[in-house]
Amino acid sequence: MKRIYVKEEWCLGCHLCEYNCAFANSGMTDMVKALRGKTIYPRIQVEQDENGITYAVSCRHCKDPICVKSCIAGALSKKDGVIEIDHSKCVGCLTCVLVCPYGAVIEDGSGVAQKCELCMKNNCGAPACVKGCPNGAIVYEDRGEAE
Amino acid sequence: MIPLEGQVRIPSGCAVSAMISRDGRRMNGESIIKSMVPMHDRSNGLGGGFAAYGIYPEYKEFYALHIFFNNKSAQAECMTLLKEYFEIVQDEHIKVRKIPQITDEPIIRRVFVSPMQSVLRHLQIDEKELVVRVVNQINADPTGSYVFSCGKNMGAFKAVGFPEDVGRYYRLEEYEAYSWTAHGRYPTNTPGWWGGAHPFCMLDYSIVHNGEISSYDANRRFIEMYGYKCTLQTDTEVITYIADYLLRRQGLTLDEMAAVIAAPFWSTIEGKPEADKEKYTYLRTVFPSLLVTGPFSIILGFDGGLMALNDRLKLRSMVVGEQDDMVYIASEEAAIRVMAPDIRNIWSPAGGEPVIVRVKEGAF
Amino acid sequence: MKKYVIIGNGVAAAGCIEGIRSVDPEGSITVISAEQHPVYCRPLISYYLEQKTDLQRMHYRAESFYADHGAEVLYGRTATEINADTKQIVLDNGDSIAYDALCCCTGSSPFVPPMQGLDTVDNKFSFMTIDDTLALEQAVTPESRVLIIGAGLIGLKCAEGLHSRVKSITVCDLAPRVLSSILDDKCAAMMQKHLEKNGIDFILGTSAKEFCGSHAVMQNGTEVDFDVLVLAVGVRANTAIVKNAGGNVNRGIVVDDACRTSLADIYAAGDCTEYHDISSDTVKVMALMPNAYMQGHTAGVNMAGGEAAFDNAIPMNSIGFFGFHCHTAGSQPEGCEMYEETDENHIRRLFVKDDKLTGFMLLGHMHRTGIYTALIRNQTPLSSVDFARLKIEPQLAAMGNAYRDKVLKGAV
Amino acid sequence: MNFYPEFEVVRNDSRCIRCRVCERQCANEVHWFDEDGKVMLSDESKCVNCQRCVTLCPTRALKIVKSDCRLRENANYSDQTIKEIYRQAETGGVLLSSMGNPNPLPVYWDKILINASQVTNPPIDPLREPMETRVFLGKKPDHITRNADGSLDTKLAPQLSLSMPVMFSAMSYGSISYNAHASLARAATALGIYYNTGEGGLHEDFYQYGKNTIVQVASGRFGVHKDYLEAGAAIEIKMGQGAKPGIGGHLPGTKAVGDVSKTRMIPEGSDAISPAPHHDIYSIEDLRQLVYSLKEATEYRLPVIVKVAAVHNIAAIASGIARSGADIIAIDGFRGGTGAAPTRIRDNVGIPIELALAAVDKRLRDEGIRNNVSIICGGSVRSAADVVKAIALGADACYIATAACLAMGCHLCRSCHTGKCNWGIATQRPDLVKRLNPDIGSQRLINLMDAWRHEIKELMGGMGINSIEALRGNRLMLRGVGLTEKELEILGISHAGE
Repeated sequence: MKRIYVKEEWCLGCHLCEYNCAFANSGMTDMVKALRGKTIYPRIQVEQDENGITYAVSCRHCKDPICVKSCIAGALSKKDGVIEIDHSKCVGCLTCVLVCPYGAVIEDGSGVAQKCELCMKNNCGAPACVKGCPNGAIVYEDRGEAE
Repeated sequence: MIPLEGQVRIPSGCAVSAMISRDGRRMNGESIIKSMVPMHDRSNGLGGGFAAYGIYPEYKEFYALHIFFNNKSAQAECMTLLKEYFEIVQDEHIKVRKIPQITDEPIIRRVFVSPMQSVLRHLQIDEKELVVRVVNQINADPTGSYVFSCGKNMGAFKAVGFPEDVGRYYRLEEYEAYSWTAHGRYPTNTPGWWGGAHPFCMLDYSIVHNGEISSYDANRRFIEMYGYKCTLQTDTEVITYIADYLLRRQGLTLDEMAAVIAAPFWSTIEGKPEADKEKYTYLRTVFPSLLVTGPFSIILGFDGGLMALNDRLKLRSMVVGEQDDMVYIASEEAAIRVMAPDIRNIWSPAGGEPVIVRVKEGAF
Repeated sequence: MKKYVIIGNGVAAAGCIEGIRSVDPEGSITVISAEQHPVYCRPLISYYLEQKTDLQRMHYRAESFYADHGAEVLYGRTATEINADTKQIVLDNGDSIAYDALCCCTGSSPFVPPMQGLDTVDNKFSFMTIDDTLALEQAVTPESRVLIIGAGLIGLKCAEGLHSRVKSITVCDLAPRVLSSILDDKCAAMMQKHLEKNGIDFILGTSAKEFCGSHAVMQNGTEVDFDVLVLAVGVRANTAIVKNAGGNVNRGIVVDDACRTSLADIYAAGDCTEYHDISSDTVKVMALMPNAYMQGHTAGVNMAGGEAAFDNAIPMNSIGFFGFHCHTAGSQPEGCEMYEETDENHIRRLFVKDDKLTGFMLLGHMHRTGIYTALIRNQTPLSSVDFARLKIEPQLAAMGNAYRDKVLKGAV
Repeated sequence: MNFYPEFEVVRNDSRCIRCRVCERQCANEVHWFDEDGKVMLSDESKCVNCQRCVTLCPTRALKIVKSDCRLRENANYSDQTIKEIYRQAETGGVLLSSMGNPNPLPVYWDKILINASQVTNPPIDPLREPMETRVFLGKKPDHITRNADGSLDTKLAPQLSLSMPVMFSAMSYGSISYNAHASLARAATALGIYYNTGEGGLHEDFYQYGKNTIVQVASGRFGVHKDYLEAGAAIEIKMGQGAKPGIGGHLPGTKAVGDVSKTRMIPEGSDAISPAPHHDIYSIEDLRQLVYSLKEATEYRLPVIVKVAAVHNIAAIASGIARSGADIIAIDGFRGGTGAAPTRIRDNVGIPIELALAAVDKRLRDEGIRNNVSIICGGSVRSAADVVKAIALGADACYIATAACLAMGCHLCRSCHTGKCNWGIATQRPDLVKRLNPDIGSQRLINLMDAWRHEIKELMGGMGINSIEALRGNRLMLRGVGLTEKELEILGISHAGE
């Protein structure tokens, strides 16, 4: 299945992916209205290593998702390879944050968990981070499945 | 003031027709004249003409110069020039029939000449080259002389008027040729000038052409590097020079010439066998400036044959018919049916594919 | 066609069903459910009281879960006996059910130590099940004074759940600190302070000596008047049925990494078991929901003839009260070193021994803590990562290029 | 002397979401975030108007505008002229500029119009009919020869085969980045055209694109060795550059770092100074020797291009080159770009490419030697229309560089010489170089060329021409507007309406 992959050699560390993610999942149609004056809680996060190399990290939609197995509310599930979160069921216990080995599940600022759902549940059509990356450093492609 | 021919470029639409006997039988001009009648509307009365091969068997060793003179003084001047290079074998009027449709005629002469050997030696050129140079010199000089035909055992006959009238005017029924070509002209940019009518000739090459080539200036500017002077600024003129350059000067075959001026598309070349691919690639690489684009159907007459060729997109009509030893070529099938009412084998050659007809070896 | 029987209908049972079906789409599955409810999320009962969820949303799986997985549930039934020789179980109504593979997901029960006068208390409740919760909900009014015995996870979640519905809440525990099983003194103190700020009272370091109606007297002499009593002292694994069948049982049913008991074709999973904690290299009862699911799933796969192991279990807890969270995982074995970073609202304590992260306690803002958890679970040598950076913040950047490439450039 | 900044950063605070992209993306450090006031601030004096921040700002909260704070209006002493005097009075230095001459000198391309067919001759629809743009560059034989069996001897002097008559012109590795070179090399390969190394050698990673590479030999001979010469499809001797005729080049030591110095074969950090002349070419016969030396070194497999700046007697120079053994002449007009040139030279030396091209083509035809060489025209060829006009004037192909840079992201801020190109093109700073992802850069170049090829075909189809060679030198297809008799005469075209 198609997943989001990062090409760190092209990541500029501009953090636009974070803002595009936050906007795409804000449910609003205007970025200024959605993000101005607010702290953003993007589902993709730019990291920087000791050599100054930057790259964005988001849910890997792993084969054996420990977040799904650990969710005490049954809010996380895997459908057609995509790990989704049912926000109506999530009570904000953050067990998923505690178990995700990639740090890809995060608290959304209001107490519940959120994670990358490949922009399948918003109006974006395709992952906003990929669309908005100015340097092709985030791609949405099929690289096969884990063994 | 409307500019004269040669002062501006003149594109024109046209009708062409040709007939040839592969057995070398000589036929008078009746048939070819009639063939132009059904294509009357393809001309506008501003030019018609014919070329005939094999008409001067008794003078076949000599270059037959057909010349228009505006006046006597031009004629005298021109003859003086000719005498510097040639022996004048015969100098005569071309007989015409006065008809109301043809007016404003110039002085029309036929001069059989033979190059002087001393001149050839002095200039270190062959006699054909001498003829070309002298004819170009006369035609480039706007003093009122214009050589419109200069081959051996052949001649062009042309005038301002509809082709069928021009044929009657020149009494072509009195000439016998194994090969005839004819042309009716529809120029859009000229008051009509006798010299501008087709065929356009150089040595024994004659060209009748229907079309308006878009590559004109690319072709002209290239060919002029090699001593040709495109004074008339017509397609026919430049195509004639290209034919002369490729066939006589470069020594290409007719097929090879066709592969230059109506070169196969690169995509077509890609699909050919290796040897052909190499040949066609070579010809396109070496002579790119002689590719002729835009619509044309031309009939090239030469000593002993005809070649018909369409542009590679076949943007102009041209059909070919064959019956016994005869081959007919015309813009429209109607013209062929006039010449050969019972003909069965008529086809339309593909764009860029030359139709070459040769008279049997030794038949004329 | 294989016959699978599962005793219990909690999350371990759900995991077991999904585990079986990941291998065997055919065999029959029978689930013995003492409760009248389809599998629900037990820890959500406090959120129910808090009205952050409702009975419908508490379902662990979709309504069609059992149908989709071809499992038959016998609601309101309990298994009373296992006959390992004949491979049959007997139900409370006397029915026998044969099995080819059996999984015990019997869970745990509240443990109530003997306390004098407890029988004089009318309004006393456990806090384990939906039924407990609904009963408790009925009993409380805005004027209720609630006394909760036990300042562990259950007691405190109960306190949080009831907080806005009652007049006052007092929590008492024999231990000197809250959440004594997962937090050390300093962390517990910060959490306690936060709870107190939100109106929860504590009586710690002492236990109830005596009850008399709605009056309790502590060992240290403190007296408390209450309207509702919640008993949340602790839980005990339900092991009897396996023990009676001749299975090996300590504090929990003994299982191996494949979740097999000592009896052939009998598996066990969830709160009723005791198993290996790799962070401390000890065997213990870790009544944790994520582990219950993973055990159940492991058991299911193995029951159906597949191969699975749950061999990296660690204790871990994510718990929060009134918006203040705490994440803990692993253990603090003797001789471990502790790295600490702290300020007024936040504590980060990392425990390291033998070049490995063995455990952590984090209070305050929880961000990407799973990266730490994975270090414990994978027993990653800290010399192979940039631990100095990790101490500041959990990040993949510190995990080395090879790991990063593996995780970010290919499917995992 | 302090001036009010040339540009102003206009930030619409009501749109700014404080994402700080502008701050992170500005190598000139114009923007920063003020933690106290929680606002973005800027130092406009550092702004070069490269538009990087404007382009990346996700909420369009930014624009860069020309400052209207100007010295007192003076038609003779412009604001710019005066400030340049101040700067020179302060520093005593030669002024440096980048990219092409920006001054309002005539652009002849814009005064030439193209013909189309009506009635007497059909336009050709490129969507329905084949429309050919392939071009061969190189010497054509005067006479054909035949083998013993009468077949044509198809051996030719080495030719470059182009799928369309446009190539990427010389920009050295050093003046532009590794990723810019990678983009050009990959695009040229995908397109079936050529790119040019410029005088900076060929990075070892790019030898794989050799079949589509023109390797340059310039006066500094940087990076020139046998393998380099043999790696390319053609060798270009650079005698001059349109942006700076008569002077050499200078890559500052700060750019000669790492692979750049290695590829140039010079010590790290040393200035790479290309002399004004080739010190082994002081006359045309010396050029002939170099042409043949290079041919000899590469066993006559590769065509040799001689690149010259368009200067006053360009026609005579070209005639000399056409007889020097060179296969191709590249003429670079005065509006051509540069990574750095003295301002006075860039803005005042040389002649327009249109006139130079017309003069050269005519001269070579007049001398009957047009077939000896192909002509490449460069120096501000901006569009498919410019290409068509150049071909019709007589060029065999065009060189583009500024347009290629624009395709890769350049915003023509003309600050290449600072080495801080925010678009990752004219820089060697690794953090900036990575801003140009060659996957994107090469695709954008391919897109541009695809678009131009379509447009060239449309224009050709309109003229009733279905192969580019029938357009070459076809000046009848051009008409001038607003040109003097003299200009028309030099261009060899008629005025519109004639």
